[in-house]
Amino acid sequence: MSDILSLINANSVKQTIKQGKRQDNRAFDQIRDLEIKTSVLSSADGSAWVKLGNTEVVAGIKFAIGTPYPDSPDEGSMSLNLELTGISSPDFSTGPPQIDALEYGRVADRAIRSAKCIDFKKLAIVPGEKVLILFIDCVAINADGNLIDATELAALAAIKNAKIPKLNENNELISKEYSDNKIELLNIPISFTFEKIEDKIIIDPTENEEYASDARFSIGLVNDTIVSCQKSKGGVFSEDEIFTMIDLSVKKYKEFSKKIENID
Amino acid sequence: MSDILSLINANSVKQTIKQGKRQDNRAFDQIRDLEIKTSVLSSADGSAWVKLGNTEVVAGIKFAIGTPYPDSPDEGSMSLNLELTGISSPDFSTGPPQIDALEYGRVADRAIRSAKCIDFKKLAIVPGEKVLILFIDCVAINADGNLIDATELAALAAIKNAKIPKLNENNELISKEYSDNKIELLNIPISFTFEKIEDKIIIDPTENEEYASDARFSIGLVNDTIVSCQKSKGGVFSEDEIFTMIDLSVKKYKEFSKKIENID
Amino acid sequence: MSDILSLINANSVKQTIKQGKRQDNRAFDQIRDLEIKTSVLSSADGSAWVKLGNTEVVAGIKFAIGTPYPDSPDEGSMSLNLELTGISSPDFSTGPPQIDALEYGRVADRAIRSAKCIDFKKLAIVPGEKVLILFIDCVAINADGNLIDATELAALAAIKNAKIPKLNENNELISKEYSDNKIELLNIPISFTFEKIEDKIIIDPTENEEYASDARFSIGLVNDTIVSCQKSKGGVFSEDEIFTMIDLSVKKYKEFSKKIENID
Amino acid sequence: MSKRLDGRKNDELRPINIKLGVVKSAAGSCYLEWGKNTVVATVHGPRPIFPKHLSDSTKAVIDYRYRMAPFSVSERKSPVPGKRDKEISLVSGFALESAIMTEKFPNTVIDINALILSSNAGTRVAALTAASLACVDAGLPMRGILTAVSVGRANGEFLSDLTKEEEDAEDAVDTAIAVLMPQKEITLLQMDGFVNKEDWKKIISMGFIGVDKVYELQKKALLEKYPVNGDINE
Amino acid sequence: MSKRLDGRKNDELRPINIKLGVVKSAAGSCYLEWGKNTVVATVHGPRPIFPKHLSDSTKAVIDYRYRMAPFSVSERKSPVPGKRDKEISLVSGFALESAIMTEKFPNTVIDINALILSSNAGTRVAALTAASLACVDAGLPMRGILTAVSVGRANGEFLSDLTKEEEDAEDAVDTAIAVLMPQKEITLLQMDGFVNKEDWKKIISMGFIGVDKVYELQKKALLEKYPVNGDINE
Amino acid sequence: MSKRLDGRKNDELRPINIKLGVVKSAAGSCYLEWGKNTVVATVHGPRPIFPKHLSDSTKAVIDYRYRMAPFSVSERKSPVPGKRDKEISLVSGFALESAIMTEKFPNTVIDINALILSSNAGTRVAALTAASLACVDAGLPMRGILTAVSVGRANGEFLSDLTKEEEDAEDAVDTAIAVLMPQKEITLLQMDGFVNKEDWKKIISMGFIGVDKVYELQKKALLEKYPVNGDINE
Repeated sequence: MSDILSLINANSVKQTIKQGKRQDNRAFDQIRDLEIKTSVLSSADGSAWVKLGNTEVVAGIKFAIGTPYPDSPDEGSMSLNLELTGISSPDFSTGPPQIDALEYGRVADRAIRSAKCIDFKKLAIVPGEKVLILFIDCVAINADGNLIDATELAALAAIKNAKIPKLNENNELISKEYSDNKIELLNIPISFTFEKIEDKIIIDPTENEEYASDARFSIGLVNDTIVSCQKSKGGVFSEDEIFTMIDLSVKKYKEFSKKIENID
Repeated sequence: MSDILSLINANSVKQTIKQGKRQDNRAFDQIRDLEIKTSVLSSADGSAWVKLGNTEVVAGIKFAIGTPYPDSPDEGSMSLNLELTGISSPDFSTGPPQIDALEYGRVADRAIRSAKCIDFKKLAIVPGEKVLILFIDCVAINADGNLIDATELAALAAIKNAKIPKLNENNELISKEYSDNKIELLNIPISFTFEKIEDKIIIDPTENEEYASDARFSIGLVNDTIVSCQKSKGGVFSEDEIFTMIDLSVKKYKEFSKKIENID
Repeated sequence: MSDILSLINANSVKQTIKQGKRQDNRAFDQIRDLEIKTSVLSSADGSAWVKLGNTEVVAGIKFAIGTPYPDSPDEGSMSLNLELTGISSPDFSTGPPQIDALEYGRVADRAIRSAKCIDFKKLAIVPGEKVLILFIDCVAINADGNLIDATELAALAAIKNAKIPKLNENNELISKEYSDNKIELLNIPISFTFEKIEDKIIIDPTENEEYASDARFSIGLVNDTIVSCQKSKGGVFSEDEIFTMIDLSVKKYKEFSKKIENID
Repeated sequence: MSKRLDGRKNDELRPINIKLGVVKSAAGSCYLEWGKNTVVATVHGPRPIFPKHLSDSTKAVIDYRYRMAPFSVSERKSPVPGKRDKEISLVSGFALESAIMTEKFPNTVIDINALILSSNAGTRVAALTAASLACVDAGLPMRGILTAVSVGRANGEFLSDLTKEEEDAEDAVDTAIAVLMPQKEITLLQMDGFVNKEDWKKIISMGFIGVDKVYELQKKALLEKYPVNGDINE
Repeated sequence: MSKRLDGRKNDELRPINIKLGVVKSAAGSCYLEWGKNTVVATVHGPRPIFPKHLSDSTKAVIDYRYRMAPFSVSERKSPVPGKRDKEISLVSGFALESAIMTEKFPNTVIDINALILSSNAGTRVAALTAASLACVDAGLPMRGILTAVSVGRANGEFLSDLTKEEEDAEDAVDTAIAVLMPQKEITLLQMDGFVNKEDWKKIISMGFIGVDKVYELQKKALLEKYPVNGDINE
Repeated sequence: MSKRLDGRKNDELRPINIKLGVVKSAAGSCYLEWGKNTVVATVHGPRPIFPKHLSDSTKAVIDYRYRMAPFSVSERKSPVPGKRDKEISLVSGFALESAIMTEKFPNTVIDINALILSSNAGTRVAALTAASLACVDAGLPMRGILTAVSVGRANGEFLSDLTKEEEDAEDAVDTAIAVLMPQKEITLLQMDGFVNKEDWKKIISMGFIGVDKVYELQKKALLEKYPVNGDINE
């Protein structure tokens, strides 16, 4: 978006927020409609297409064979990567440093790691030598705000959907053949992202709301347990504001964790 | 070349073409003088210096030891690379994305692969473990148009000229010592490139003609067998035009394949 | 520094030099005060903080396990790297090609190699298979001129200060445990850098003097033995000027080599 | 009787499923399933170019990016575009340039992206077919619609719309063709193989027949979204 | 009695040593030792931005770079910044932006660099604490001082200023907090762990107590260099 | 009697073969064989610089690129320039700057490229010798001609124009010198070795003698192409 256009949009968002409203008529604490589809892609070992309002993120799983880290020889590993390409916004085809994608991806990644939702020991093949690496690649199809939460949901849904490939006698992957094992999600970390605009706090921002916002806060939860958080942008929060956002997130948790639980 | 200058040149080319002529007085279907010298470089395992009019491309061969691809364990491999550096044109010292070099190199590479002119099985050392990799590096010395055909000719001539290095008892290359084996060219793929300017089609364009052109077509032939083609640029061709270019190329084939055949 | 500012500063330096003076009142052949501190950092295997006037360079040593080069299977190796980051000058946060850092680092690196001051055979672990690699990383903290000499001194001081890590039974490094062996410096190469401003030659330039200078010359010495030199920048030197600089450097050598010798 | 593994006739295309306007924030977009290929294409712009010296004062620059998602292939692909991706982006971008009236938007860039989410041979033609529709969906003034198909030979048979297995045949001829419709002008043509001229002529003819079929599906998809316009050829 | 390996009480910080103005040519600078962490921070600018289209006509752009020297960690680190470095630089830069009156310098960039020379957990908060003082040393107009500390849990205890060993505990909760002082506004907050809300509230409270302590040391360092100004809060 | 493997006297250069104007489209060019070294140098420009803020309002920027073709060395070299290539390009570019009246072309860049096609020690001096002639061929106003040679020591002997084998001697001293002629001003001087001052003085003296020889060959090549100009020194 051009500088002028985004400035005009931001001002418009601020006016609306001041009047206690949002441009799409949501309540400040209201999350957009969420739709999760899985098994959407035939090439991936697991996949999910998440729509959060107009924001769309596709996640695909690929397993690969690798060597374990020296400090955890009997554990497989994971790599979560978010790509923001020109497909979702012209802003991303120009800017070379994909710093936003990097931050969003790392926040989603940290929530999954801290929640200890994957038993990486089950991804070992030959301890100390050969393990499975779980690649979770997420691609934004439409970047209309709150890519952190959409990425987190897409990643989890794709993991839940994934089938673990069969190995041949040399412990190599057999293409397109799957074992009966799936990745059991031991916990379901849900991410909730807030933005502060004109001293009001809203949940699940649109892209225009993000342009208008001074500060962002993302919290990762497992039920009422906090597993990760990230404050971003040049504005500030009070301690009270932080815990108000956490309380609201705890209330919303079940609604979203169930959507992941219900995935086959 | 500056934008203005290339625009002026392009217009001048178009005026000439409209009058049924070319700036260098060639017929539309006339290829520039071709000169091929081999064994021009002492460091390379094989080399060729091709002059096609003012366009000059040097190709050098280097063998290296590598591991075979998993799907062809008993075959060596090749890598053809074209470099367009500031040596041949100031345009290439500025532009970072060497997209032209990449396209030209890939078109030349594909013709050689599709023509199956190299028996890669003969480059195996220890099947499944060790093979010879044939590096064909091409460098444009003067970029006066039609780098695809010049690159293809230089690459083939350098392959024909190459000597296969001796190996020591550990199957490592011995520097500067060569076996009696050469690479036999089973087929000789020749590339012919055309440009469409003001609805006329010319063969073997100069750089100025390339600036003036709307569409490009390159065809790779082995006698009257088609092994590769590439249409490029924003203009269009009719089906008839395509096959007229192919017919002309077939007629010209022998003249050029002989020049490669005659290389020691 | 902005173009205009550096031009003004350069002119001011030139006026002063023409009058036979320097802005900091040093004689043309006078080196700034040198301060060397070692063991300044707890994470490095050896460290030194060098202040040469306002110029400050920190050098840190890290050992790593690697494989030897094929042509010296029974020798370890070293890698000297200078980083000029935004920490020392805003000029370095913008310009992407770190060409100055590369040149300065290579000049310092070459002096150490040519002086044969390290017995790389002592860094072998299993000849032909496993050796120690000596990483000498230098970071400019304040870039007020003459980074070559400051880097050379910091690198030497850090090497002298370094402790060689202990290895476990698998010949892996044990973190934070050191053997009794240190790296013996067989020779002490000292670098002296000169700049030519308005046909006068000065030693140990400040940043402003560097901006004003036409030509640079660096000489690496071990006593009165020349081990390396580098002429840089667009100006010229006569043969006499070169040897006058060498003679002056030879006279200054002991003063600086002693500072390295005295390090524990 | 068909000798093809998936039971198709030699000149039969795999099922194609097109949906326009799927990406709400883009100027134009298209979702396309073509056999086991899945592609999303979007169009953003025209917008001014930075830095300015990259702009063209006579027309819009087309910035087409064909990319494969890491999970779209058998073995995970690095997200960094390779040589093949760049070459396909280049020649496909030229094909789109021939279809768009770029002269109407001097000094701008039009960003066209096609992302392969799942692949099984023919991704470049699927991507172009989708991208062309995304351009129409974006309201860009067009000289025509770009329609693409792959044709070739495998196991001695001339085939439309080859699968990955057919592309890997010993005698495979692989041709990607994109045609500006309804003018029937060739604007992309890439081929690898080993085939005599007469046989390749047959293959190209199959290409034009395949293009006609795809064009019908494109028009149908457009009419679904833009019913009032009637036949877009008129 | 303390259960910490280094004998500290749970809410005790490691020794902090601050020195301002150490880098002569920088507009502002700060050398800071915090336990076994050593950091140098410098401020250069404001200066005009090139290329111009990256500038902001309403405020200065903060270009904060957190970097770790190759020798600052146990195993030599490549000098190329990794994902972690970039993320920390981003969110820490935002925190600094909240403290600096950037609106006073439109169309410029302020370069703030923090280089970790030696590390043992808590480098991002040490870097921010130093960078904030370097900004004051550079005479930048400030809304307040940025003060940062790490707090968390290890081996069942709530702790201030965790060491590397404590961060590696099975039950570790690792929280980095930066507060704009004296306003007590939270401007950086990053956390990884597994902790219920009540416990994390306790941890955050320890954070504010830790911040108070660091703030006193920051003020002391400032008053040493700028004694005439009296209490900088006034 | 010569102790050199190739039978040369100690102060004897390998055969040098120079041809000007070989690259038709360049402003100036030079092909040079020097023993087993083969180099092509071209000059393009002066031309305006983009982006503008890289230009110098007082003189032309010299953009010199020394590169080694992948096949020019014993083991295939990656086409990506390494540290050595960059350092040589930098100091050689400075040497060329001293020879060219850059002040006549403010705000422009002059692109000078030297490509090593085959190598056997002494490539940087061969490249500079060729590049300097390409500049004259391009009609650039020159303060003089740049002439370069390598000199040094191997196996106890002082030698001109060392081969790869000589450079690898245990006691090797390797000196590259470029001199602005006929002024005899030193404009490039790089050395690695271990040699006392008196011996190095002898080596430098050999350098000036070698430079004289190369200079004669340069003049001869220029007079061949530009016969009417008479002695270029006048």
